[in-house]
Amino acid sequence: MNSDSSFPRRPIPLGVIVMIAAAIHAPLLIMELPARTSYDANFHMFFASHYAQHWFNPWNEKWFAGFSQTTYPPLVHQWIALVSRVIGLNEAFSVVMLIAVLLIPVATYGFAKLWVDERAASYAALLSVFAGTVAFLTYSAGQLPTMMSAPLYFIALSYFYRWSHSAEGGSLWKGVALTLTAASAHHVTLIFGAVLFALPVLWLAAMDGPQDGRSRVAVVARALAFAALSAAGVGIVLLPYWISIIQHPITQIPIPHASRSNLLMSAPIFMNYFIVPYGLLILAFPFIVIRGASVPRLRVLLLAFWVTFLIGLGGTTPFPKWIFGRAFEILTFERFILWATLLALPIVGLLVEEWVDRSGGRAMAGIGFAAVGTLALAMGWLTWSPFRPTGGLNVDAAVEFLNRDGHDQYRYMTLGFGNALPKISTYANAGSVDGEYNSARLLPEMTNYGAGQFTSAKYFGTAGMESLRAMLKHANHYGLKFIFVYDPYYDPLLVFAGWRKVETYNSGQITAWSKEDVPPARKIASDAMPAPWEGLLWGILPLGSSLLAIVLMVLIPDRVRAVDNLVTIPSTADEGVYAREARP
Amino acid sequence: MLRLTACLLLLMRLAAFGEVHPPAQVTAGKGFSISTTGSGDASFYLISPGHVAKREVKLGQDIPVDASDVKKAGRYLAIACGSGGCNSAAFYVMAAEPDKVSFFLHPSRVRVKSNDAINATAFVFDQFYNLVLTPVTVDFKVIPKTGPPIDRPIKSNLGVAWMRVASTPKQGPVKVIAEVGKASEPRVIQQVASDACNLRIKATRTAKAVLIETDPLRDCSGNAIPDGTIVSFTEIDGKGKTTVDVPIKKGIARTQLPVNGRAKISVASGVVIGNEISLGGGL
Amino acid sequence: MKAFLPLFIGLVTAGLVAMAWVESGGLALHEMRSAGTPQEAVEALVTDIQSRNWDRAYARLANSNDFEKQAFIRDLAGSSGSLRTYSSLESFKVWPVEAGADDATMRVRLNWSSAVGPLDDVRDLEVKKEGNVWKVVWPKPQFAKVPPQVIPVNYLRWDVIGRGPTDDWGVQNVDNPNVRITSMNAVERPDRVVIVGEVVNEDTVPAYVNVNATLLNSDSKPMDQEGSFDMISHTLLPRQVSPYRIDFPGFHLQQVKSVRMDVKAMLVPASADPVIAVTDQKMDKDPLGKNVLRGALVNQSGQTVNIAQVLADYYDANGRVIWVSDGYVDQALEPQVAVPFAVDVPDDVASKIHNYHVLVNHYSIHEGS
Amino acid sequence: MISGLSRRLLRLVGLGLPIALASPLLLEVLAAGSLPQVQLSAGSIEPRPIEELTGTNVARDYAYAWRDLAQALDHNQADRLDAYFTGFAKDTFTQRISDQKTADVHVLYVDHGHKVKAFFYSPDGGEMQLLDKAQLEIQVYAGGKLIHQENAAQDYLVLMTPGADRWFVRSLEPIAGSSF
Repeated sequence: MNSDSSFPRRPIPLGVIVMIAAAIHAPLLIMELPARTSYDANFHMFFASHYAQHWFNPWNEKWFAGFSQTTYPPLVHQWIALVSRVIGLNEAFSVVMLIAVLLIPVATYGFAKLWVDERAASYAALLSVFAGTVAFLTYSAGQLPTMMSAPLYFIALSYFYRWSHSAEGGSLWKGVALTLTAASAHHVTLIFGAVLFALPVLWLAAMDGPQDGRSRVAVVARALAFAALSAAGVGIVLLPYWISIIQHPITQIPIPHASRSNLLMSAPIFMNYFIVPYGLLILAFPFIVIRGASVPRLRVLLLAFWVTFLIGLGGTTPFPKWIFGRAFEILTFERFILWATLLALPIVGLLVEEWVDRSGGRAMAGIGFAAVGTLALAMGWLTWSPFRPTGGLNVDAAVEFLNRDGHDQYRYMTLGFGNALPKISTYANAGSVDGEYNSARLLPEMTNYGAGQFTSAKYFGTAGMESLRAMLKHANHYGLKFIFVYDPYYDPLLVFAGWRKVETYNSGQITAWSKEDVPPARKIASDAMPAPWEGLLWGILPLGSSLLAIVLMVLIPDRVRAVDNLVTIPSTADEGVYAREARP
Repeated sequence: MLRLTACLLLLMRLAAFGEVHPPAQVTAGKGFSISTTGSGDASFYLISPGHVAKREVKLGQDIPVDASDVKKAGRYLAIACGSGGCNSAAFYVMAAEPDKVSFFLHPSRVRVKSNDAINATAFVFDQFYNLVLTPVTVDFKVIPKTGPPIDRPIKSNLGVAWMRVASTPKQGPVKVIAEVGKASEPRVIQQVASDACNLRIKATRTAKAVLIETDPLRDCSGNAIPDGTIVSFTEIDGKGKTTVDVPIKKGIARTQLPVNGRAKISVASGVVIGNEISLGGGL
Repeated sequence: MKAFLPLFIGLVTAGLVAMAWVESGGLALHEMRSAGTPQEAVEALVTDIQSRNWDRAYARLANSNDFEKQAFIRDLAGSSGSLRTYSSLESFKVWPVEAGADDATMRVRLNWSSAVGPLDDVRDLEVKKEGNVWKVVWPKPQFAKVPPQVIPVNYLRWDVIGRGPTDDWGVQNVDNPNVRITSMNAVERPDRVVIVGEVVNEDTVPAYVNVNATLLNSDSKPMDQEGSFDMISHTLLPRQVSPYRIDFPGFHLQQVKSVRMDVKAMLVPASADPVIAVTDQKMDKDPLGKNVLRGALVNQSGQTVNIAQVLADYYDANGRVIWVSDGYVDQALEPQVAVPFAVDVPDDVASKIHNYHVLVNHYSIHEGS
Repeated sequence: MISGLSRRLLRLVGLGLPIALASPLLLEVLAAGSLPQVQLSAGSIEPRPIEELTGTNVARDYAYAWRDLAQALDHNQADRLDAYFTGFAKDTFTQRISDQKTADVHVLYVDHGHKVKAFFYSPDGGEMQLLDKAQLEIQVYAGGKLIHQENAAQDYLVLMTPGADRWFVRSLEPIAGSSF
């Protein structure tokens, strides 16, 4: 047991870590960087803008000639919608994203403390601030729901452990409320987390229980009760989602996604989905495996990391295809890198602790360099990446066009706008036949071709262009009169199909096209429209679960354990307890 | 006795509860007064198709109605609400004198010598854009570029008057005017040439090809076929068929066609077929 | 356990990665790059063309000394804003035609994804053995050169000033052009009903034209509505005739009681140029034995036409339109240069064709519409 | 500890909140009224006959126009006029709704049907005039209080013009019966 309590051999206070996270990420988010550099920020703001105007009506006419937002858990969008009432949409997105980013070290800290001692946990939490995957998902992918859901779920798991292990009633309610909140933010995290994160924690609680004089059966029974409560809660809170997914299971032809490909077959994709999100953590992989295998307590965590890591490699191994089957073609795998990182960090924290103890300042300098380098690489990739998004495109002229002279009586489409499409959709009154959310697409012109958005049709080759042709053929049916083009590649097709260039914006970068004989858009009948009661549930329960979680976290303080419970075995030990109940 | 007293009280109450008496018919844009009965304060509402006014009035006095309150023709409701309840009366506002005319002339381009091809429709309005429902005479004047003008006075029916007239044989602009009182709306339509008449081509050999051109293209009334009209040339020779759609420029359509040996060349414009020429003895 | 688990994780991970690499074609790619057979040589060349690795593709040619690399690139990647410049090679299939010890002929079908839809290109390539490696003899690219000359142009163009959205009712406007469907014929195909016919602009101004058709069932209720899309010339000059074709996939004629035709015509700005002659038209067979209508396009104006579409309608002995087919030309139409084209004709239609009419649609970058 | 009163209060809030939240939706559902009956005859129309499909569309769109007008005048929402009114008619009724708001008045039309006779259809198909004998129950409310009610057989002179996909009411003028 290490008796030296002088800096740096003490745990770094969590408050300091959160402050560091804020110091790094708050300026970048205040600059609204994700809105310009990320793929999905505009998408989430678009969803939020709908809730801001129609809180209890999840039927959104602005994409796909009408789709239901019950196909995507609403929590982060609803919070953005609420906050946007005060500070505007872009700013609200940044605020909610900042909260998610700040929750990451908090969650890492709590989760790591289940496995390792407090000091190693604090190192893990600090390193999470610099994790390439965090920067990648925040600034490049813009996956706010994943970013919000993962820390909430990891915090919930801390309470899951406490309840299962020690039967703390408060932990049960807080854990369940946080689980519901996490599911309301991103259901996929919860579904995979139940296996990848919760099972290892259950194993840990079941192992720790008898050593602390608790019955293993009771531990498992309590865990099952937690799971049952959570499952029932998630079933109710996200009921409209389950209804929509049962009514319209995803049967469309799979759409290619780079994260599903074999990363080794393309250098830019390998960079984007491996080097950048893992950064210099890659160098630690052998040590993670060796160290994780050497400590029995960490072996399950290591296995969970390994499985998650393998899944995160997408098509680089056949493993994800084996376990997901057809679902492999629907999932995207970058979020698994975040989860793998969070699962690895407790072991990394332990390694850091040992290196610092062994080499002092040199180790700290090296680790600091690696952490900053990882973050810098992820930020630099925003500029160097060949997959740079177009979210920062100025679309004001297109929005202005659609909102004048009755143009909003018709539907529109963009070509070559990439992820600037949701930005137009957010501010234009007119509806589009396109949209960025593949799972909500029901129009046969989209689902029958195995291509993604019309706006990016050319990147899907013949499938994309055939899908686009199918939609243009049915322009009159959908009232699709206006097309905005940011890529002249599409000009010939429009000319031959009967569209005419009517206006030019942004020094000729954007052109507006019109087809003369298109009648005004009419409502397209859909059986996917949620019932009014579903809209009510959707407007109340997900947000309600997050408010409940906040209230419970405030009203029921965590029980503080004395530090003297900490039991640390030297790292050379093969067996025995390593950091049992290392909790504050 | 008690019953009689009650009846008297009721009558007194009804007398105090004011009635409104507007004139049966009013002309748009002309102020007037509405007489009332009863006594006390009341709220007066004037509800019209395009306007609603509310003001506080004294019952028993005349209520002046401004000209600006009766601009729109149609049925008006005058309602007075006092302490005893509300009373109402309806009256009509009729359109004022004809002052404006909306004039539709179709088509904007018409082929020469076509019967009943020009359609003119005029809607007669007063100065407040109320349709004038009383019959009035609309004077349609047709003034071609050449030839005598035509004058057609037509009586309107419920605010609309219409007529048809044939186009003349000469192409060029035709002015049509609709007049109602002081209001006069001119419109211009174009008379354009009809199908080509006597479509003929001639061929001249050049070093590498044959230059084909039409005679100046005219319709059967002698009007020049407008530039831009497509003329289709077809040439059949030993290597197959060659076609080219050429627009008329400066009254003539011309093109160069490669010819391999003997060839047959024909011409068409729309549904009109022209002459055929053979080169090298034909096929 | 301490040593076993890391070893297990490491080996299984490596094994899984190797499996996926083989599955993704990594091994096949490696073998193909060695070009040990004619098949592999052509596949390797086309793979390099697909990934636009021109240096490596050029290096694989047996006759690279015969022409410059730029000519090779231009032959495949296109130039002058042609349709080929809007295309990427999506897939290909290679099969042998003739095989010898030191030379062979391979046929390759190239499937291009282009801005106007998929394009197929079938080529026969000669392959020669040089040492242990097979190399492709690429046909020497030929580019016609136009002699310097002056082409007089009497530029003819229509502009339109229409009624603005804020103008009041009753203000005179210009009427839409007078356009008429001159023929219509419903044709049964194995997988669809097809409506073919012709439409003419009878006016003195250019017209934007679109033809829509609605199939009505025995109760006169609409079953489906479709439009002519790119199977028509949308801009018709005065007296110009265009074929049109409207496809109804999944329907059969026996389900159809009648067809409601609807031609929309609008007044649009237009230009009378360029004039494109269609020369040497004749019915023929392609190398695969399919019926085609062949010919060449000659751009008679002085400016390049970047993309041309050939629309052909075919008449039977009674002068009735029995079929309409189209094809995009992947070369740009340089002034005065003949560019060949071929459009498919179904076998059962080919036997009934008595006459045909060809129209050329075009796209020029500088016009854009 | 929660007292009995507090518990009741909580229940009330628990019940009331969803109802309050649901009320806009319920109102919207109730507001989506049915279409008025419109019978169109065009036997004596001139100078151009009316095609069957055109007649059906005119009758349908005129019915929609009356539905929208009734809702607009009842709820004082001028934007409900956007779909089927244009020109003079739209301007006129928009002004009236603005005045109704100022005077705190709203008017409820209970529509009992329209017998419509089309009597003029311009040769180019650009204008159609109709005479409508409407059966209406008109209720005028001021400050939420009924101040006038009548069952009226009202005649209207209607001018309709075609748009991209529908016929618009361009003029809707109540006229005295003697005008027929």
